[in-house]
Amino acid sequence: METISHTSQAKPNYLNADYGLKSWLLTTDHKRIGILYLISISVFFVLGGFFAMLIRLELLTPAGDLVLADTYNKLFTMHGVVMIFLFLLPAIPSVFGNFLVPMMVGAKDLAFPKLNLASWYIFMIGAGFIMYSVITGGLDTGWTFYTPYSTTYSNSNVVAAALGVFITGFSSIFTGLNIIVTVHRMRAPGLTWRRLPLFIWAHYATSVIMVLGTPVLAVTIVLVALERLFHFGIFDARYGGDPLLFQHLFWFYSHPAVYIMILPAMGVISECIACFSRKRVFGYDFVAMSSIAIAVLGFLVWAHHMYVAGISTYAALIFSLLTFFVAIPSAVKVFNWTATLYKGSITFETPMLYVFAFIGLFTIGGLTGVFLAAVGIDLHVTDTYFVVAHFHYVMVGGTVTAFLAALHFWWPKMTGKMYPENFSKASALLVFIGFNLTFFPQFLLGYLGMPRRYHAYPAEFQVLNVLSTAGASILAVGFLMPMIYLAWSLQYGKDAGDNPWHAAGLEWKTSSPPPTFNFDETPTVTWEAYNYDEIDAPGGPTHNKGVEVAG
Amino acid sequence: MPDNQVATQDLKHHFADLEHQKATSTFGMWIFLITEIMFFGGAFAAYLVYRLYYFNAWVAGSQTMEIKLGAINTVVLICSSLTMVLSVHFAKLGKRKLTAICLLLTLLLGCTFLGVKAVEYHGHWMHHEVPGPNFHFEHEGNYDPHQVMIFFSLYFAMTGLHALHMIIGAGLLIWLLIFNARGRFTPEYNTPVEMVGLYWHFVDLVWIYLFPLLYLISHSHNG
Amino acid sequence: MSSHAHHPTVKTFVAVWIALLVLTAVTVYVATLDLGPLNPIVALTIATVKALLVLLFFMELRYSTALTKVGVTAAIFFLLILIWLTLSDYLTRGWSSYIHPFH
Amino acid sequence: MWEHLPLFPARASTMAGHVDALYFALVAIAAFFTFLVSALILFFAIRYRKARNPHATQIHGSTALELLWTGIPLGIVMMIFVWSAVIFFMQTRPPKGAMEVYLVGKQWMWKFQHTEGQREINELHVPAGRDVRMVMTSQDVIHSFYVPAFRIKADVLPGRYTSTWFHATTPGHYHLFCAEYCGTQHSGMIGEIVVMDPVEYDKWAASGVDGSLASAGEKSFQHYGCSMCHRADNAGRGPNLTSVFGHQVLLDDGRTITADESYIRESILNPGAKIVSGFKNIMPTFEGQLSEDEVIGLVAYIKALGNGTANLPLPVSEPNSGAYPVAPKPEGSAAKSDKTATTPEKNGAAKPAARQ
Ligand code: HEA
Ligand code: HEA
Ligand code: HEC
Ligand code: CUA
Ligand SMILES: [Cu+2]
Repeated sequence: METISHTSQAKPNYLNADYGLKSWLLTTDHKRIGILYLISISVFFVLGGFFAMLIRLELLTPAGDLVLADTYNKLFTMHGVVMIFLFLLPAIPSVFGNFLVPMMVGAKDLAFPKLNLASWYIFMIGAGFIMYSVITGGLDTGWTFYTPYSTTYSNSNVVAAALGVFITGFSSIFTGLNIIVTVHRMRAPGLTWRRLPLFIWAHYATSVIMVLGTPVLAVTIVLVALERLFHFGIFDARYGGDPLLFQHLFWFYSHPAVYIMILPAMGVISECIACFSRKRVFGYDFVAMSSIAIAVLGFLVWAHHMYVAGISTYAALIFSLLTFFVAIPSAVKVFNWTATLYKGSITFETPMLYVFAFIGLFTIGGLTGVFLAAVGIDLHVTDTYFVVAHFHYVMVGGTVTAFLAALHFWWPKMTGKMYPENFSKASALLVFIGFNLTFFPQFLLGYLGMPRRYHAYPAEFQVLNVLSTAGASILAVGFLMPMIYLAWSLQYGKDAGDNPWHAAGLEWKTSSPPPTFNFDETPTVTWEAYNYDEIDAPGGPTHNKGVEVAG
Repeated sequence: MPDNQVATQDLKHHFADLEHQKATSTFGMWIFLITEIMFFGGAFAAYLVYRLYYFNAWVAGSQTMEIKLGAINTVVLICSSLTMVLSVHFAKLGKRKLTAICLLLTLLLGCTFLGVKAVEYHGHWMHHEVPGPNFHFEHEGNYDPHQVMIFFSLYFAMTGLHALHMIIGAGLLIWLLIFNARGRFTPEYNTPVEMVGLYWHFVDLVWIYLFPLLYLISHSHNG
Repeated sequence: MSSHAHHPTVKTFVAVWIALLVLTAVTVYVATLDLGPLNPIVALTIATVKALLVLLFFMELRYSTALTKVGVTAAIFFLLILIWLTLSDYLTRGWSSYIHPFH
Repeated sequence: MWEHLPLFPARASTMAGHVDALYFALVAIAAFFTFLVSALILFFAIRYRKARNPHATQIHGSTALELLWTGIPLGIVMMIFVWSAVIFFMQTRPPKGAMEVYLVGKQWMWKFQHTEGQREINELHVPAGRDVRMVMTSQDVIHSFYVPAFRIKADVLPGRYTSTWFHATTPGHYHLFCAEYCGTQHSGMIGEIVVMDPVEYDKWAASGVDGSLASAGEKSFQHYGCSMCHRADNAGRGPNLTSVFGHQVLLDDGRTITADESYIRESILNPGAKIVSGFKNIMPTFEGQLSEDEVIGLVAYIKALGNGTANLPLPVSEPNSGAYPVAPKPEGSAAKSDKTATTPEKNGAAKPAARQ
């Protein structure tokens, strides 16, 4: 490693290595591809958020007078499709996974750089199909595409959207493939499995799900399209087909997919919490293994989405039992993170605030998942706002919060600039307050019995809905702010230096922004992950030379 | 590891040496094949569910399959697997001409398979056995024609996806032939041939299951 | 065979090829016999033997790293999960959760 | 004020109490863990903030702790599982002798048929204090029958019957929602459950109907020519339907299944789907000829045949002679065929037949 220059901009890095649109669109540098993903998914997040705000506005009044029923149905469908397939699934793995995995394992790039670029193009083509369906009249099946509504009764552009989801699926598969192979084959000398950052473990587990689960969604979508185009009858009761078979195949992917969304987020949390409490993550082995356990057990529980759908009572019980098991590794993680704080030396930079928010909100979201796992309760609350609240707590309170933590934590790494700490703290607070105000009332609504996907509702539910909409407005401001100040910081932000957090991890041992091939020389690892004791020790060890050492 | 290998145009910058690169590619290809297993697996699961539920219809549908054509195609595919594995073998030995011949044979056998499949499809078409509003099925047996249509739906979906894989495979073979003609493969660098080989064998493997499931296992039942 | 550096020879390939052809002939022949519930079992067993031959020799899984073998096993494992748990619904639906009012 | 901000749903069925009890337990557990984790985080954050604790103490972990916090949650969730499974069995297994209401869902309305013959749309009258079993099917997409006050929900599927049941406790008006997204007017597919005093209900059920559901079914049975093949003297080309419902049926592929509503329905609409052992697949399909309502009538009739409260129209045998000894409950044999299988004794007794 070279010595640190304080004007990192002067150093050649992946950003200034080459100029012009072409140099970005044809890049095979995993970091640039990460940035391409970041830009794309941000656009889709704003779009999905726009749909969300229209949903919330519509639900301000019980009568359903802002938009037509059909329009409303398209709004929540497109909100769900865009948020899940175009934002949350790729959010952390494709942006931060792409950017960080090679650096964290000490490699020059992912194993298959061209495939990586292809993944982005595939993603954009798939997104193009989904956008085409949005523009040509929208999609109104719900993000779950349930048959026979989607195959026979919907008048919207199902085939284009389904094709879009099919195509983005391959982007996901290739990203997962690339990460698995990279972790196995491209690790720097000395970087044993038990020295890997937990971020890598989480991404590895995620990739396993991507590779094993996504193809099943793909073939299911092919069958839906065939059914819609040629009346194949496989899912159509009129021809003796079983609509529930679709649900089985869909959830075989889509339940594990929720772990595609949360596992990388958990990886982010492990990195941040270690850094800002200057400690090794408590129970490293257990946290690492719980990621794998979640990935494996996650494949055994899918029919908990179908308790009332007409499956057999016995199957419902089996799936309920298995679902309770999958909650345990998440509990292990939460407790280990909490224990990491014990006897730490804690500071409260913005990423850490998001970490605290994550743990609290994920705990609530996860525990309400346990409510849903209990068949006796789920019978009452399934397909109500209770479920909507549950999954926003884990997906927004969990993953989006972790995404923001990651964005702030690695922003200096990616851009060489610091974000403004005051603004970011204010926005973190807004997100936290706005989020809870938006989604907590929905638990109450759900238990009261307000069904989801309702364009109009009985008047007694109004007050809670108004609260929720009010919260969503605060939340929108909270999400808007980072977009503004982060963009601002690109020009006017303070220079970050190479390692503003004095963080452990190979990605911080190169300059910020990193050079094109990450490391001038392939590092040889001789230390454990999260060696904060060595970093913070006076004088620091040799491998850490050059990093300003605090205390 | 210091880079003591002669760097060739084939070595990508982020690998230590050619061996590392090849091992990585092979592993990547296997992961891809794993996704393929799950892809066809979804359709197999659907097949299994309905076979258990609609056994009579499955027997009826399956008995209209031309076992002879199916068997011919199985043999064709097995032969193509042999020629494929030989082309990999010769590519590794650097025997360009033999590689080319074997690749060409594989391609021809692949096309034969698709041709036979087309004949079968045509037959089903003529007999109104293609799912959809024009589906019509009348044979001996206690079955529900709707359910026979589901059999045919799965038949077409599964063999169709398989044929699609064959077409892609044929494209890859042509690409290999061109590269081989340009002399791009050497005893040191022949990864693409090997990768396409893996893919081709996998497609063969799918057929090894499709053939008994669709043509054979219900054949002798006269419910 | 010995270590993984040892690759199969043309002779092995041809032997495997012949085995595959023979197995195909056998499975086609067996299909014409009425063995009742044994028919699918025999056919699928033969198919699995054929698949293993292709996997192990043509695809050289036999000479691959342990990692690759683990990967393929995992895929088959999850495929079986998909099938098995799906069937856990379909096969128990008939055990009607519904009471028999006339017993 | 609480009308505008209700925080808890009405409790109007015997199930509600069970579900709520588990719910409260779960809320308590969730609150406990949420507060525990939050309190610990807050405490550590303050106690070990950098200003107060400038140097972190490295701790690798503790297997004892790991086991503890794996084991305790595991124990808790297993208890929840057992508890919820017990409730689930209650929810999914209707008690014997429940009265039955048939439901057909379609985009976007609910159609109900009482066995007494009453028909309703988007409004369902039921008696308090009795078990009511819903037998449900859909004419198009999937819907879901949801009554929050009863804490029950079940999807309504095309092509088969699903069922759920409840025992309403408190007379009143309750929401009925469609809980499975079903297209444009999904949110308009709502209705009302009117829980009535049992005596009132019987009055209501008996007023202005011209015959029970089963008797309507009997008419269809003759009208569509079913009686030509299905005869009580076993001389028809089809099986004798007298003691089919609720019994085991041997199929020609060797399987045995219990004849429930879905099976009867399938036998009528897709006769080829399951063939009764010893018969040929000659029964024509009646799909497209029968409306869902007529199918329900036929099902109710065949059900009534099954428990002896109705007879096959049979010219050679005198009516009500007990010629069908297989019927396990001879209770109905005295009544005319318009008394259905499903009317439980107490209901039957209370029924003021004369008021028609
Ligand atoms: C990031 C996404 C994400 C995550 C991580 C989860 C996590 C979990 N989910 Fe969730 N879920 C969704 C996204 C997610 N879910 C979505 C999108 C839907 C709806 C889809 C749709 O219909 O549109 C859904 C729906 C859904 C249902 C179906 C509801 C219905 O439709 O009726 C169920 C039922 O079992 C469920 C359960 C769970 C469980 C048990 C977990 C567990 O993994 C949670 C584990 C975590 C914890 C338990 C918290 C931490 C633990 C402690 C602090 C210790 C104490 C713990 C105990 C005592 C147990 N989820
Ligand atoms: C990643 C997943 C994700 C995310 C992030 C969100 C975010 C939000 N969701 Fe989402 N939601 C889903 C996934 C997600 N949702 C899914 C899968 C469904 C089910 C769909 C279905 O039933 O098929 C659903 C359904 C759903 C419903 C239920 C609809 C119904 O059933 O009828 C509601 C209702 O309140 C809702 C609200 C919101 C809100 C207020 C946000 C907010 O957090 C969004 C806030 C973000 C922004 C607003 C964008 C950024 C802000 C700016 C750029 C500022 C400027 C913009 C404006 C002022 C407009 N969502
Ligand atoms: C052409 C003669 C014929 C007519 C008309 C006919 N059926 Fe059938 N039905 C049969 C035969 C034969 C079977 C047994 C084979 C089978 O299961 O399909 C049968 C079976 C059934 C069964 C399943 C019986 C069992 O024992 O499991 C039911 C229920 C049934 N029919 C109802 C009806 C109804 C209702 C109608 C009129 C709408 C009707 N059938 C009209 C011939 C007929
Ligand atoms: Cu019917 Cu929703
Ligand atoms: Cu789930």
